[in-house]
Amino acid sequence: MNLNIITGIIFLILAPLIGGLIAGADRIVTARMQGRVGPPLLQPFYDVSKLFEKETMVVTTTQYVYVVAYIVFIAFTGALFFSGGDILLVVFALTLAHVFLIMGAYASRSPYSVIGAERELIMLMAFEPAIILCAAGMYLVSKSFFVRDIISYNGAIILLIPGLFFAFLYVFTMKLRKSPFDISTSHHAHQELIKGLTTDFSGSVLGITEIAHWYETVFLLGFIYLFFAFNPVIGIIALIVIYLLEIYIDNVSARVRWSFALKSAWIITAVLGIVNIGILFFRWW
Amino acid sequence: MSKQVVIPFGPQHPVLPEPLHLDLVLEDEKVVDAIPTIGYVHRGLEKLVEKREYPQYVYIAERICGICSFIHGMTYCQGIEGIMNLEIPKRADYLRTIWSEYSRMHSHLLWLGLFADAMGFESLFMNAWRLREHILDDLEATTGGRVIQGSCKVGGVRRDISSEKLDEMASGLDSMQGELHDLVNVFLRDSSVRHRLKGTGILSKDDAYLQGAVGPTIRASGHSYDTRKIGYAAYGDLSFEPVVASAGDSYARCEVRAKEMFTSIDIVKQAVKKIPDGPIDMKVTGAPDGEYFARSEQPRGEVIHYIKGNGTKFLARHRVRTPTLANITPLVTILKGCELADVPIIVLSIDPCIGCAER
Amino acid sequence: MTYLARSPWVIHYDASSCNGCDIEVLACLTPLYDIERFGIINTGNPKHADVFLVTGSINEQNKEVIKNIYNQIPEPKVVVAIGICATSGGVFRECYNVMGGIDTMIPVDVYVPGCAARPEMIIDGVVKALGILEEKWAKMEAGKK
Amino acid sequence: MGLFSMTKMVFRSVSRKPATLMYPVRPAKSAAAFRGRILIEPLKCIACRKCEKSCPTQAITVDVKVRTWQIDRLRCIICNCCVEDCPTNCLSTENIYTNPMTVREGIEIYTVPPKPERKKETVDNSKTEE
Amino acid sequence: MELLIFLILFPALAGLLVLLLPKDFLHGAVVKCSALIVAIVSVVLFAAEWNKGIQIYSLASEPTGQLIFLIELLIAIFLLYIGIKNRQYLVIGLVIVQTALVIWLEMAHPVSEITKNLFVDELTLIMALIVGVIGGLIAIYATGYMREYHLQHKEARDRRPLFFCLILVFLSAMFGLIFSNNLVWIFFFWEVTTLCSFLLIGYSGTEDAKKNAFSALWMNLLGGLGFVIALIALTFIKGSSFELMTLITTGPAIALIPAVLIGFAGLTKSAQLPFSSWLLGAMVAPTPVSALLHSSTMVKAGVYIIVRFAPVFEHTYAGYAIALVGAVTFLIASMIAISQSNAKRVLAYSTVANLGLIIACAGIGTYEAMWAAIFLIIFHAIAKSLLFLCVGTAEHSLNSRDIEDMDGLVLKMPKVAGMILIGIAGMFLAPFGMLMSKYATMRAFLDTPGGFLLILILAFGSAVTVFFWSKWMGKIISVPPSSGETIEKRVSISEWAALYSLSALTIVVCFLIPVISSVIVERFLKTTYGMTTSLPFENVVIMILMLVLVLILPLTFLHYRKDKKHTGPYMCGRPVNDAYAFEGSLGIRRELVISNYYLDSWFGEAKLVPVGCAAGVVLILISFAAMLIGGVIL
Amino acid sequence: MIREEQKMQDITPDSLIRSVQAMKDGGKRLVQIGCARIGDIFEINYSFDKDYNFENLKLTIPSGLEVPSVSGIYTCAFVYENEIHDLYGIEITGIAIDFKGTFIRTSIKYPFGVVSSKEEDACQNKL
Ligand code: SF4
Ligand code: SF4
Ligand code: SF4
Ligand code: SF4
Ligand code: SF4
Ligand code: SF4
Ligand code: SF4
Ligand code: SF4
Repeated sequence: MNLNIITGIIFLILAPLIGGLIAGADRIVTARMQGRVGPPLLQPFYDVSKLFEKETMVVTTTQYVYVVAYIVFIAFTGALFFSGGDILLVVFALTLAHVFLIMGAYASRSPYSVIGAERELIMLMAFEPAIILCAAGMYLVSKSFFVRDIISYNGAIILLIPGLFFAFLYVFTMKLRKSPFDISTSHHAHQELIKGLTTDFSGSVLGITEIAHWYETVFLLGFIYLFFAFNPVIGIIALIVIYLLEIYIDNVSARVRWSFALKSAWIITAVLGIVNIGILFFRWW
Repeated sequence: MSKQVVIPFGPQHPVLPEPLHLDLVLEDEKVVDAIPTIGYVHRGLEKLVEKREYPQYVYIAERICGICSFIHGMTYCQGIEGIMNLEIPKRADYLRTIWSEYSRMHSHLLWLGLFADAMGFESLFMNAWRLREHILDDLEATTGGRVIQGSCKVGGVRRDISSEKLDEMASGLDSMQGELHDLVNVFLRDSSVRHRLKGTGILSKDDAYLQGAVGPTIRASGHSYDTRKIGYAAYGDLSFEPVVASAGDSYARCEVRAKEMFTSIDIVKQAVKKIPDGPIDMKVTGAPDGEYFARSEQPRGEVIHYIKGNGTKFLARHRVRTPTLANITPLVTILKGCELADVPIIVLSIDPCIGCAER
Repeated sequence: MTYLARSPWVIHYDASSCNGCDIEVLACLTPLYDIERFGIINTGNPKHADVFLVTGSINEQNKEVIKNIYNQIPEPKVVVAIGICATSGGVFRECYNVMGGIDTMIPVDVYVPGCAARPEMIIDGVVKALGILEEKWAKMEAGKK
Repeated sequence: MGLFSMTKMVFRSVSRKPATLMYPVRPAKSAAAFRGRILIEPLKCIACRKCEKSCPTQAITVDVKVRTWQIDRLRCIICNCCVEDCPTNCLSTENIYTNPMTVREGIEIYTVPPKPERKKETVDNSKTEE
Repeated sequence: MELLIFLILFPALAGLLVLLLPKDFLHGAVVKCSALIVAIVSVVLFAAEWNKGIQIYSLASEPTGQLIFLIELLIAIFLLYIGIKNRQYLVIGLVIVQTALVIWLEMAHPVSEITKNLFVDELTLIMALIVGVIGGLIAIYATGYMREYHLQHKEARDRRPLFFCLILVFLSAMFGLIFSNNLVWIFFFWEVTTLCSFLLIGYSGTEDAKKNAFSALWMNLLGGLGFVIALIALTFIKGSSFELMTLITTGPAIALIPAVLIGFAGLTKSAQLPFSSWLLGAMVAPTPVSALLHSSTMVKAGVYIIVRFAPVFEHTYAGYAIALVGAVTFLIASMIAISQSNAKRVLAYSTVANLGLIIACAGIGTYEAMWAAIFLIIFHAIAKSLLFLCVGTAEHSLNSRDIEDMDGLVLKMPKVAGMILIGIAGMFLAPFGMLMSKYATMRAFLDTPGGFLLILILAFGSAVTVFFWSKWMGKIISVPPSSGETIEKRVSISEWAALYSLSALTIVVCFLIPVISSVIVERFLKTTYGMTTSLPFENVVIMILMLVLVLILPLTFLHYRKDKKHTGPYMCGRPVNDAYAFEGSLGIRRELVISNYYLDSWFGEAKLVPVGCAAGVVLILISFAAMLIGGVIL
Repeated sequence: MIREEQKMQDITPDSLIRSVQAMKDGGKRLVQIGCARIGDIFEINYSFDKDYNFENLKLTIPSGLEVPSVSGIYTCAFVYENEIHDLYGIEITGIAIDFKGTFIRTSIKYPFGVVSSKEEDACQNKL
């Protein structure tokens, strides 16, 4: 076994902290873009701490189990990723985690949760091809599915699979639940689904979902970092720029309909995927 | 096995600022049927005319609603004045006009904000409401109330605006115009906004007329119907053209409202120029006897105050037909066949105000 | 130590208000007042909320709704009645369909006067409610032990 | 047509200071004309009950016998009618508002001067005051 | 060899016994016993042969060959009779052409010199296990199921002896198909499966059943025609052989033409586009039939034969075209599955899709692809049979096979619901088997030059798969308002036995992936390709870790059960009663109805089937063209 | 302020449908339907408008009389008719979308149909 368990464990400990700070910074920057002052940097931590102090109301206890499974597998996903594991397995684990979250919403059998769950599934459907193709692209470049090999590939992956990178960036917004793709649930803006997926979560269940989201954000940023792994400085700068870009896009666009989200994500992924993967294939053979 | 979904939408719903409920029947996300129910805000205030003397009732009439509060108060007063055949001072008419237009601007900005919120465009909402605070500041400075102005009374108005303040207001509006343009630009040009609005909730020209739509809702379907053209208050003296669009979709309704704000600015500026000096109110004695339908143009459209007096201080009947009530039928029509995600947009696109619809 | 006061999430319901107070509640969210500075988010969902802001008075049709929303807010929670309609029924007190202030239906913790209540008054009211929220939490914790 | 038409406003917001007023760190903005609450100078009141009658919400109760003037802050809609109708101008509107309260106690009672012995004096008094 | 012959003959004989037994006498017991025996013998066979590599057995073909020819003629006459009686001209035509060709083949080129008629290798063993164990379990299940079936379906004539007989004969035919080395024999068994499936689909005798039975028949006959032509081609091609194992090793230059033609037969049998409609139509049959057709027999015969020829397809354009047929079928069938609410149809489309994936692997034909294909076959057979049987059981209790009616099945039928969840998870979730196989598929595609389009299709197809499975899971676990009594009591013991075994298999086999891989599959690859592959070791560890996690997590339920406050769902503040009915407009009390999304306007059958069929036809024609160019001209 | 010219015309229940149809044929828009209770009789006003010309049909009926719905002519009449039914208790027959008394739910049934609230409670100072 060549897994670097240490980095995995470091991820497990640090990711919520970093994720929370990113969320806090995100909220401040968003507020500034709207001409407001915004909350303190540590606000996300206050929020989550509060949620754990509150009474937890459930429609059915099974909700709890699903949400716990969600965070366990999100953390697992990230840990596997950061310990250099197999990127396809990482993607599979991510899907598994999301399926658990979706089950949590389904379990309540409440109209808005269930519609949120359906939409989350649609979003998952829009998201999956892009990330799978990215993994495939990285494999074609580095000849390995293992993150540790991809990261030590000494060439600019981004230059070889820019198309896939863009496709991933497109669906990244969906995962961050930001406008224009905050379709299944959203952090801020009001939507026709109340809070969609998380409508019937409360107290600690919601708190867990939130922490899981931080894990996920850090993991996804890690994934993006892979594209820039040839140079850590450029990598970090790229991450910051990309995140700011996401906030900016969040603030300059209206929410789209699910149909548009799915269609556009698929078309972009398919077109860029064909071109980019095609080029890679013919470079090698 | 039907693949239909039947869900409650409202009364408590974050995108509906006011309680209205719809039973939505969906197929996937397509709305097959939407049946509304109102009554969550019904207070029964029309019946208070039996307990309040007609001059006092102005304050109730104002609180039919806090958004176009002023216009409700004014229309009520016009109704009483109509029955009693009062010719109120010209300056009062002008002041009423100015405040009406301020109400309209404040209301439209508020609506634009909520509309943006319904599209999930949070920062646009924030910006619209930030601009709206300018209007509110002026309203507060001149009437003493941000949303409930309380500056109208039977026979005139209760407060005057000094000429310096009037000029200041006009120039304030001028300087606001730039930012307003930027804001409106987003609503009318941004591709993500257009993607949501174009073709959503189309109300045909005939439907709009026969189903009794009013205000921006009918104007967006190609009818140039604007009650201000009757010429109440000082509108007869001022020149303006109703804003009309023809597409009949949510985008057209948004466009009409957005452009109307500039008309309002223009009207205010004309009024500030033309306003005559003189008294702002007159003494009213006696009690109304007779009936009258007072009509005026609210931000949401034509409002009708039907007033029937019986010669006592207490009116026999006061009834308000608010624009929202008239727009409910078109709303139900255009909701059918839309997407769930469009429900808030379409509902908001007629700018429903349940407060006054139910009184 | 509780974080409740640092992250009070609100839900707003328009009982039968005239909109005057509603729009002032909404105005609190906007740049000029920006209550997100205090960690306040308007969740629009009772299950996520800590503070229940009600404007307008109780009437025949919304009484059940208010109760339902109140019951779906997890403990500890506070109710803030905003505007004189919500505190006493206001101008519409005598209307046939108005049953009075919010406290005729659910316990109210803070009364904010005004018609319409100004955003500043609403902020004051919510801040006042936070103290009560903390007290309630302390009591809840004590109850657990 | 425009992708991201909002850009201009967003960058303007970022480059400027936030519009936030920072209440309560800094005091609230409010116009001089703002109707915050009704103020009485009890000494001037003659308990004529004019305000009570003009009040659309019955917020004011004047007890002529016990000589009290009472207002319910949780009823008053600050419409200004009482101020306008008071013959002695003892009422006014301040631009400070009533604070929120945790118990429903909006009633404030003021004692007003006793009724003068002779009617005439009162009239004289008020005249001199004017 | 005795075991092989036993497996081929015993089920058929047991079937005949059932048919001949007096009415209602011991049918169930006989079927159960013989199914059990078949299962046990196939395990014994496995135990005896697993480490022996390829074993080819000589068996004089003469008497058997003539018997086979005779039966073939009888079948043809029977089909002709049925066809004429029901005016199925297409069927009549196909039968006539096919029989003529067979007779011509038999007369002009007697192939009696072949002696190496039976064989066993690792792939055969795996198939035998699938047919024997899963098929046996399905047969056992069927005994309980059919009793209930006839109670509920009064319109169907009770011909249970015939039914069981056919099922058992079916198993025989499958064994024959996989054990035969003689292509003529394979063709014979091939036709027997066609016949059995035709009769089983038409079992209930309703108009609908008949119609679908005939459409299954003509499509499979069309495939059979391809098979015959392949046989005829063999007689013309120099250096070719009627022995399967010999033919395969001759390489594409010689074997490509028969491979593509037999591959075409395989495509029809495994219901690839444009031939997928027969399998969908087959849903009218009682559920055990569906389970049998979908998991261990019929369609598996189709993919089996293509997988057999995979080495021939490696690096050929024809193979690539066949792989694309599979891939396109995978994508389109998965998409259509989204729009289906009938549980059996969802399963059917998912079968079509997964077979497509297997065929895509086989068409690619590299050793990595083969690894993936074999595991796909294994896991698909287990999970799919489990799902079909669960749906059958649920259907009898709910009187509906609609997914929407499975709302809250966890409370109504907790055990069955749990098994469905295991089955579904087995179909698409990491760390269960199907997904691990997909992992291998992915790698295989990436490592071959032809994989370019396949990888894209796979990426999209997987995403779509997640959607329709998850929403089904969601439906099952969403808790209905009134948690009534469970209604599981009526389920018979034989049904439970099959269900429990299959659920256990689904999980256990996941743990066994490394073992199966090293013990069987890698040996097979080694002998076929001289190269082998497996999952990276650490991935296996991770996978098992995840599996353990998934199995442990539900236990946290016990911990969370206490002191949580329960409330109703969020209903926009509207008062709701216990049954989730709310105060609606017009004074009506409305039931809350929640249903899944079907996105009909995107993924509806009406929209996608024509597209898929067109693509299928084009690709098949391309494969023929490539075959001709590659095999005849070059 | 100008006082609008408003045409008022009295009609009877029999001529209601005919007159309303005539309005529609004349291309007029239904502005509102409202009701007032004067003593024991109800006045129902049907208002129309075309090009800012306001016209009103006034139907006077004693209590207890049923009124036919005009929602067959103008769909949007259903809003007003339901409202009149809920507030006054006047039976209106054949409303296109009949809420059956649930359009506006009130704590007192038919608040405008019963005696005025002034007569009913003397105290205005209640909480
Ligand atoms: S239309 Fe709306 S804003 Fe205007 S008075 Fe009515 S409720 Fe208020
Ligand atoms: S009598 Fe008084 S308390 Fe009763 S409903 Fe009427 S106004 Fe309200
Ligand atoms: S208190 Fe005044 S402003 Fe607020 S809702 Fe009541 S009437 Fe409207
Ligand atoms: S409140 Fe008292 S003084 Fe005023 S009108 Fe009523 S009874 Fe008369
Ligand atoms: S301001 Fe108005 S409501 Fe308040 S006490 Fe005076 S008259 Fe009454
Ligand atoms: S406050 Fe003024 S109006 Fe009221 S009782 Fe005193 S003197 Fe009279
Ligand atoms: S004050 Fe109270 S007790 Fe006295 S009459 Fe009024 S309601 Fe009745
Ligand atoms: S308000 Fe005072 S005077 Fe009027 S009824 Fe009540 S107690 Fe009597």
